[in-house]
Amino acid sequence: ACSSDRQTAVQTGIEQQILHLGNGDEPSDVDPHVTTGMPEAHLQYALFEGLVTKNGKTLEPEPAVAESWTMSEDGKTYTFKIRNTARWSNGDEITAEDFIWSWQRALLPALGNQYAYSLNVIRNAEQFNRGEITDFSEVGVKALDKYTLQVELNHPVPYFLELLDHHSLYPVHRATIEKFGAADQRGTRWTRPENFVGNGGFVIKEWQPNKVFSVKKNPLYWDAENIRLNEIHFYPIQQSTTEERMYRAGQLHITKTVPSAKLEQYHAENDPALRSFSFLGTYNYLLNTTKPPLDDVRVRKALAYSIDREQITSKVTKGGQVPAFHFTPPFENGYQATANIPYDIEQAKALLSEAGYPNGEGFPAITIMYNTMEDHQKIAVVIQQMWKRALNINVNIQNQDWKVFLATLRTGDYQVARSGWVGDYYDPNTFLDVFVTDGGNNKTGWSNARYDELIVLAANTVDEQQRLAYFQEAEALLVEEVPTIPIYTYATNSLVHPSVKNWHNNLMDYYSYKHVYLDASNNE
Amino acid sequence: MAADTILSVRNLTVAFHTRNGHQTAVRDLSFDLAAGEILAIVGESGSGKSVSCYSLLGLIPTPPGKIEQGSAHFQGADLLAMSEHQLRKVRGRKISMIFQDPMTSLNPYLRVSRQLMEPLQLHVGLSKNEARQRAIAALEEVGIRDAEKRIDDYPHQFSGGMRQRVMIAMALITEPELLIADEPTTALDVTVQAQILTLIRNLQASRNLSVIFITHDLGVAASLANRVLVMQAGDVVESGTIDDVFHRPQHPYTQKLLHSILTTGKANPLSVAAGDVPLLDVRALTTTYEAGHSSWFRRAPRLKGIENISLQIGRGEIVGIVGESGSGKSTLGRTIMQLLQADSGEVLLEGKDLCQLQGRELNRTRHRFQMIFQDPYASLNPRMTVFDTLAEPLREQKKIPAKEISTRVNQLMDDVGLDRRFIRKYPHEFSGGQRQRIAIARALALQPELIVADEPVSALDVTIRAQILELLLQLTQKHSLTLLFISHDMSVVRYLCDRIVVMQKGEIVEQGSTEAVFTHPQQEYTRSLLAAIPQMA
Amino acid sequence: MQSTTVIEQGTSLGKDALIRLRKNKMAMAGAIMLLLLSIVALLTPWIAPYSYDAQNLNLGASPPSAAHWLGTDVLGRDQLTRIMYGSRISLMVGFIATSVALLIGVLWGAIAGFFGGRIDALLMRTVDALYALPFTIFIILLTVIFGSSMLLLFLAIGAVEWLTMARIVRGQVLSIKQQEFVEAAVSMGLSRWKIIYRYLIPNVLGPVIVYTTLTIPGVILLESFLSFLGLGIQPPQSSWGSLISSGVETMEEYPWLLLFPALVLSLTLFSLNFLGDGLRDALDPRTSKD
Amino acid sequence: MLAFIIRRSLQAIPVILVVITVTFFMVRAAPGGPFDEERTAPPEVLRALNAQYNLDAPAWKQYTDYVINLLKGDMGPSFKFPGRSVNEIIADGFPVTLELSFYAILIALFIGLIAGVIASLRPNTAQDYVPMSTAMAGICLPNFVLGPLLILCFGIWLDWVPVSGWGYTPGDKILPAITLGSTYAAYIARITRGSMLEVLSQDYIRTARAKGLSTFRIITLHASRGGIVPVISFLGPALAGLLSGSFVVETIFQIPGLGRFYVQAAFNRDYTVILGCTIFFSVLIILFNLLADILLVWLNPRLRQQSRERG
Ligand SMILES: Nc1ncnc2c1ncn2[C@@H]1O[C@H](COP(=O)(O)OP(=O)(O)OP(=O)(O)O)[C@@H](O)[C@H]1O
Ligand SMILES: Nc1ncnc2c1ncn2[C@@H]1O[C@H](COP(=O)(O)OP(=O)(O)OP(=O)(O)O)[C@@H](O)[C@H]1O
Ligand SMILES: [Mg+2]
Ligand SMILES: [Mg+2]
Repeated sequence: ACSSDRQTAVQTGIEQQILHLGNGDEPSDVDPHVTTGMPEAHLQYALFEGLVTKNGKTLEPEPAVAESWTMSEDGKTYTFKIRNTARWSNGDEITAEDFIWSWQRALLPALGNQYAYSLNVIRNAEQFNRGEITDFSEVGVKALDKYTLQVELNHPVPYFLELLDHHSLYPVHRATIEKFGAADQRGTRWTRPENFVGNGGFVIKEWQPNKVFSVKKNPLYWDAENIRLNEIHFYPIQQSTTEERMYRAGQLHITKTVPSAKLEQYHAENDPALRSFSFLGTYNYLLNTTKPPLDDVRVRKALAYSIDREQITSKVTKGGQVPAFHFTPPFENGYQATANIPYDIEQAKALLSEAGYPNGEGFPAITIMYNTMEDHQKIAVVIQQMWKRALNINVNIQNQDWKVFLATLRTGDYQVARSGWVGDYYDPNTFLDVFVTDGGNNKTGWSNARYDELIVLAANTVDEQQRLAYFQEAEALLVEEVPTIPIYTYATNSLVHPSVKNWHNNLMDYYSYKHVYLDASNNE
Repeated sequence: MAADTILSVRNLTVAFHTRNGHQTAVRDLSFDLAAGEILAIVGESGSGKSVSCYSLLGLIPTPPGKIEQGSAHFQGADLLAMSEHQLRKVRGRKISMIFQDPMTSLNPYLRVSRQLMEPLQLHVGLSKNEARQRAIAALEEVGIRDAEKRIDDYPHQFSGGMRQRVMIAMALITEPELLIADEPTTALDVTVQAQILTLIRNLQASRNLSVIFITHDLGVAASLANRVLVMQAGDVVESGTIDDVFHRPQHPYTQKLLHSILTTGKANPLSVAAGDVPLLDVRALTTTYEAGHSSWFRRAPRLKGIENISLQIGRGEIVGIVGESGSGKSTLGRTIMQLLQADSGEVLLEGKDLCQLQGRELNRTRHRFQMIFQDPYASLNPRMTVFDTLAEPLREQKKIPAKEISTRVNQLMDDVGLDRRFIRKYPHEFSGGQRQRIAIARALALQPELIVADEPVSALDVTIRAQILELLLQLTQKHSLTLLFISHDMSVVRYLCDRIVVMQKGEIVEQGSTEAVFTHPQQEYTRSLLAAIPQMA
Repeated sequence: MQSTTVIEQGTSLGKDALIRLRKNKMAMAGAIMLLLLSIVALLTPWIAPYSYDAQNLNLGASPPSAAHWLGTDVLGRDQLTRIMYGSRISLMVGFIATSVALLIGVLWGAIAGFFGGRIDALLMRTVDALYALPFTIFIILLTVIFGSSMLLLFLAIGAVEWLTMARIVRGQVLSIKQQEFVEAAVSMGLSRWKIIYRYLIPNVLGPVIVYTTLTIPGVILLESFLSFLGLGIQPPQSSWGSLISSGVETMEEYPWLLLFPALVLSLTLFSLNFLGDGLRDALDPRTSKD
Repeated sequence: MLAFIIRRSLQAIPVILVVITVTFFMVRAAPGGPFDEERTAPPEVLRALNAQYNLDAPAWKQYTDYVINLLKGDMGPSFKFPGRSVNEIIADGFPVTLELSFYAILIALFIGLIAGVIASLRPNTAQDYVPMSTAMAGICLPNFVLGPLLILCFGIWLDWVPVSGWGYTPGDKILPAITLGSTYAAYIARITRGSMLEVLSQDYIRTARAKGLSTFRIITLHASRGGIVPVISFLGPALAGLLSGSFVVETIFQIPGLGRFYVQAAFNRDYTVILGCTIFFSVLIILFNLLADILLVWLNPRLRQQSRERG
C-alpha cells in the first residue's frame, strides 16, 4: 500500500547505525549501585565498564578498564593495571582511586544497595556494608599507584573476574555524584542525560520514561574506534506480543523475548532471525518442608519423580528449554551435577504409599502457588494433572500478584511454589548457595548441616576439581532431600534482524555492544 | 366557493391501537374551510377534536395512532399523502398549530425568546435582532406585560395562562394562512381571552387568515366563528353556520350541549357564621419567586408571586378565586398546599399552621387537603396507569382492603364521567379533558376536607362540566367538602361559588359574596372582567 | 354509563411491560438466547463433552474438528467444554455482580438526587472518593484478607460498578423531581420512600436498564482481571474473560481460541441488549407501540 | 453558581483527605513492600532502604510527614524509580494520557452520539439495529482485543500506521485513540439511544415538529438538552476512568502515559506513586464530576433556579 516509501526504524537504523531493541521493563534507574534488574543491566553494559569485561560470545574475561591483571598464588589477591587511556565521558581520567571510591559507595550501608553482597568476596567488604567497620581502608582494596589497584579476597574466588563485570562493581564518577547529592543518597539527578558521566562505550542521549531510553556513542571511550554503532535505542516493552509485532513492523532490530505461541511459527519457517539460547537459570518448584504432608521426604520425592519434564518443555514451553533433573543447570565447561531426579511414576507411587498414602488415599489436597503469568499457569495446570494422574492426589492452584507472592514466600505460608533462579555469575555457587540453612533465598525451610558445610568447604578450596566435587556432593543432597523440584533450564528466545552483526546471545543474557554493527548487504 | 376553499378534509378516519383493541378516535370526518373563514369545533371531551386536527399535520404518534383513510387537501395538495419532508414546508409556515396543553408543549429547556424567535429566523429569515423585536411585539400582542423583561424567562416561570399565550404568539408569529387552535383560551381570564379573540378576528380580516378553533366555550365559538362543527365520540353530529347550529340545533347532543350552559348563580349560597373557626385561615401570605437567573456572582432578584394575602374559608364553603392570568392564583394555591415555601405568613388549617409543620407531620396532614393542578397532564405520572394513579392515594390509607380499592377506583371513574375501561390506560393516551378528570378523581379519592382546585374544569365540555360541578356541589353539601376554586370562567364561578375573591398582581383586590360581586362590582378591574364574558347571542 | 356494573381491573406498568415485551420479537429472541445459555451453563457438568481440566498435551492447540467442535487450546483441552464451564462463572458473575451494582447504584443515586442538600453532598462525595481509591490495591488487599472466594468476587465487582449507576440515576432524578407529577405525589402525602420507589425509579428505569445491560459485559471482563490478581476463579477453571484474554495472545496462530469465546460473549451481549432495549421500550408507555 | 462551585470545592477537601488516608494505609496494608524482590536483600540493606524512604518511622508519623510534604506540593520520590519524583512522573505522563483520552473521548462522542441519535429516530428498525450493533462491537471487543486486532489489520497487514509508539509520526495516535474510544462510543451510543427515545416522545418535540423544523434542528436544539442528561452523568466518571484506565491501551501501543505508571506502581507497591496518582486522579474525578454537575444544572433551567419548593 502507501507504505513502501515510508522507511521503517529498522531501515533508517541500518543507514545510520542505530540499533533498536526491546528491553522489557522500564529501567528504574541507571545508577549501577542502586538498580537490581535486567533491563537496567542491559543499559549499564553500554554505559559503564568494569575492570574486566566478558566476551560477548564466549563469556571469557577480557581486558576492559584494566589492561592486565595478576592473581596471587593463593588466589586471594588480584592486582589490576588500569589502562591510562581510559577516560570518563567528560574526559576525566579513570584511576584506581575511582574504583576504590565507587566500591566504597556501593558498600555504604545507608545507600541500601541490594546487590552489595556481590562485593562480599572482598575482604571486610561485608563487615563494612553491615556497618560493623566504618573505616574503608580496612576493606581489601587499595591503590598501589594511580593506575594499579589491588584487591584482597576472603577466599579464592574462581569467578572473581567475572564478578567485576557485575553492575554493582562498576565505577561511578565521584565528582558528578557528589555534585548532585551525598554519596549514599539514592536517586539524585546525576543519572539524568544532561548530567550523566559514565565510562562505557555509550552515553545517555535521551531518557523518555516508558517510551525510549537511548544512548549514543561515547567518543572519549578508550576503544571508541572499535565501536560501530552510533546509537542504541532501548524500548521498555512489557508485552512480548507487542514486541514481536514491533519487530514485524520493522520498528525493532532485536526483541528481548518471543511469545511462545509465535515460536512454533518462526521455527516452522526456519526464520534465521529466531535465536534460541539456553540461559543460566532453573525453573523450579519450591516445597515447603515444614508443612505437612511435604515435611515427609518421601512425599517430596513422589512429587518430584512424577513430573514428566520432557512433556513440559516440548509441549508447553516449547522455547528450547531443557528438562532439568537437578537444580544447577549444566555448565558448558566445568561443573556437571552427577545426581539426578528420576522420572519414575512407579517409584513415586511406592514412595507415596510408603508415606502412608497408598494410591493417594488420605492425601490432603495441596496447593501450588504461582505469581500471575500465563506461562506459569500453564505449567502449574499441567503439573497438577500429572500429579493427579500419577499419584491420584488433589492439587489446587492459586495465583497471586507478584509482590503478594513474594510476601507469601517470605512468610513461608505456602506448600508448593513456583520459583526461578538465575545465576549471577558463571559458577555453580550462585545456585547452590541458595539452599544453605536460613539463607535469605532459601524459602523452603530446608536445612542440612552437611550441605552448609560443603558450601563453605567449596568456597575455601583452591583446587578446582575438589571444589566441584564438593558442589556435586551438595547437589546430591538436594536431589535426595528434594526441597525443590527442578523443572527445566531456562532458555532465551529472541528475534534478531539479519542486518545485526556480531550480536551474540548467551547463557548469561549478557550483551556486548562494542562490536555490533548493522549491515543489510548480505540480506536479500 | 371551491376556489376559495383552503382546506378540504374528506372521510378522515383515525384510529389508535391500544391494549383494549383498535379504537377509532375520529370517524369519517369531512369538512371544507374557506380562506378567511373561522370554523369552530365543539364537542364532547374525548370526541376526537384534537386528534383530527393533529393528524392533518401528521402529528399524532404513529404507532399507536394511524390515519386509516381520508384526504385533506390544503391549497390543492393532500396533506395526508405528503412525505415528512414536504409536510415540513407546510408546518409552521402555512399552517400553524396551537396545542391544547400549553404546559407540556413548550420546551422546558429553552428560553421563551428562543422558542419564539426560532421560526422567525428559520422560516422568515429575520436577523436575530429583528426576530427578537418581533417576538417581543408578539408577546405584547397577546397581553403579556413587561414582555421585554419576561421574554428571556423559561416556560416554567410563566403562569399557565401566560404559557398558553406564548403558544398563541408562537403560532401567529410566522403569519400562517391557516391556524389550528386547540382550545387556546382555556387558561385565560376573560379579559385576555377577549383580547386574543379580537386579535384573531383582526388577522382574519387583515390577512385573510383561516382558523380552525376548537373550544368548549360555546360563547367563544358563537362570538368568533363563522361555522361550527359539533363532534361526539369520533363522529361529526352536526355542522353548519353558527346561527343554524346554535339557534336551531338538530341533533340531540347539540341540544344537550346548549342546555348545559350555565346561566344561573348558586341556588342557595352558604354563609358562614362569623364566630366559627374557619377551616382554612390564610394570614398575610407572601410568596416570591426568583426572577430571571442568578448569574455567577449575583443572586437573582425576587419577583412577587403573591403578597400579603389573607383569606378565610369556612367548612363546606366554596370560594372562587378569579383574576387575570398571572395574578398569582396558582401561586396562592400551591403555597397553601405547602408545595411552595411562603416567605411569610401563615396557613392555618383548623388553627394549625401548615407552614410550621415538618416532614412526617406535614405528610400525615396532607390527606386532609388536596389539589387539582392547573396542568393535569404534567401532574400525572407518565408511567402509571390511571388505575395506579387513582389507587395510589387509596393505598396510602391502609384501612382500605385491596378488593375495595378496585371498586373505589371504578366508582371514581364513574363519578368523573370516564369510561371504566380506561383505567388501564396511561395519561398520554387521553384527551385533554379526560386527563383533567383523572386529576379531579385523584384529588377526590382521598376524600379530603379541602380541595384547592386550579382551573379544574377548563378543558371540559359543558355537559361533562355540568356533571363535575354537580358532583362537587353534592360533596360540599353532603360531606362538607371545602373548595378553593380557581377559575377564569365566570359563569362557572357564579354557578358554584359562595364567595368570590378577585386577585390582581398578586394581591386581593376585592372579595365578597358571589352575587354581590357579580351585581355590584366595586373595582374597575372586576367590572372589566365581567364585561368581557363572551355571550352566546 | 355503559359499564357501570362491571368492575374493571387495573393493571400497572410492570404487568403491561411484560405483555409488551412479549410482543417484541428481538427482545424475546434475546431472552430465549439468554435462557438457553443459562440452561447450558446449568447443565454443563452433565452435558459437557469432556472434563474441563482434561488435557491432551500431545494434541496441543488444534482447530475445530469432529472430536473437538470448537478446537482445543494449547494444552489440548476441549474449547467447547471450557466455554461451557466458563459460562457458569461468567454468567453468574455478570448477573450477580450487576444486580449488586444495580441495587446499590439505583438506591444511592435516587436518594441523593431526591433528598438533595447535605444528604446529596454526603452520598455523592462518597461516590467521588470511591472512584478515586486505587482499585488494584483494594482487590489485592481483599484477596489477602479474605482469600479468593467467588462471593467476594461478586461483592468486589458490584462494589465498584455501582458508582456510575448512582451518578446516572442521580442526574435523572434531579430533572424528574422538578416535574409536577412528583409535586402531586408530595401533595398526596406520600412518604419520601414511596415517592422514590413509585415515582422516581420507574421514570429513570430507561437509562438504568440500558446501563445495566452495558455493565454485564464489563463485569464479565473485569472478572478475568480480578482472577489475574488472585481473586475469583483459579485455573484450571475457565471463564469467558480468561479465555478471551488468553486467546488474544495467540490470535494469529490459533484464531479459534479468541474467536469462539468472543463470539459467545458477543452473543450474550447482543441478546442482553436486545432484551434491554425491549425492556426499556416496554417500560416506556409513550414510545411503545401497542 | 459561584457559590455552588465554592461549596463543591470545599467539599472536595474532606473527600481528598479521606482518599489520601484510606489509600495511604491501604497500600501499606497490602502485602509485599516496594523493596521485595525475587532475591531477598539482606536485612541491613532493607533497613537502610526503609530509612532512606522514611519507611521505618511509625505509621502515623509517615502519614503526617506525607501530608505535610504534600501540602508543600511535594509528593515524594518514587521507590521504584529512585531518580524520579512523583511530581515529575505525573508531569511527564499526564499530558500524554490527557491527549490520548481527549482524542478517545472525541471519537467516542462523535460516534456514540451520532449512532445513538440515528438509532433513536426509528426504533426497532434496521436504522436502529445497524448502528447499535456496530456500536456494540466496541463492548464485545474490549480494548485488549481490539487493540491487537487493529494493529494486525492496519499496522501489519495493510501497513498504514505504525504498530506502536507515540508522537513519532502523526499516524501513531490513530489506533490507540480508536481503541480507547470504542468502548465509550458504545456506551454513549446506547445511553443516547435510550434517552433520546424518551425525549423524542415528549409533547414539546411535537411542538417543534409543528413549527416545521428539520429533524436535525429538532435533535440538536430541542431534544439534545433533555436527551444528553444521562450521557453527561456518564461522562463525568467516564472521563476520569478514561484517564486513569488507559493503561491497557498504553501498554499495547507503547504509550508513555500516566495510566501505565499508575498500574505498574500498584504492582510494584511504589507507595508514593500510587498515592500521588490516586490523589491526582481523585482531583480529576472530583473536577470532572463537578463539571458534569455544573453542566446538568446549566442544561436544566429549573435546577438553575435556586429551588424554593418544599418537598
Ligand atoms: N395516544 C393515544 N393513544 C390512545 N388513545 C388516544 C391517544 N390519543 C388520544 N386518544 C383517544 O382518542 C380519543 C380522542 O381524543 P382527542 O384528544 O381528540 O379528544 P378531544 O376531542 O380533543 O377531547 P378534549 O376536549 O378532552 O381535549 C380519546 O378517546 C382519547 O382517549
Ligand atoms: N417558578 C417560577 N419562577 C418565577 N416566576 C414564576 C414561577 N411560577 C410563576 N411565576 C410568576 O408568578 C406570577 C404568578 O403566577 P401564577 O402561576 O400564580 O399565576 P396564575 O394566577 O395562576 O395565572 P394563570 O391564570 O395564567 O394560571 C406570574 O407572573 C408568573 O410568571
Ligand atoms: Mg383535545
Ligand atoms: Mg395558574
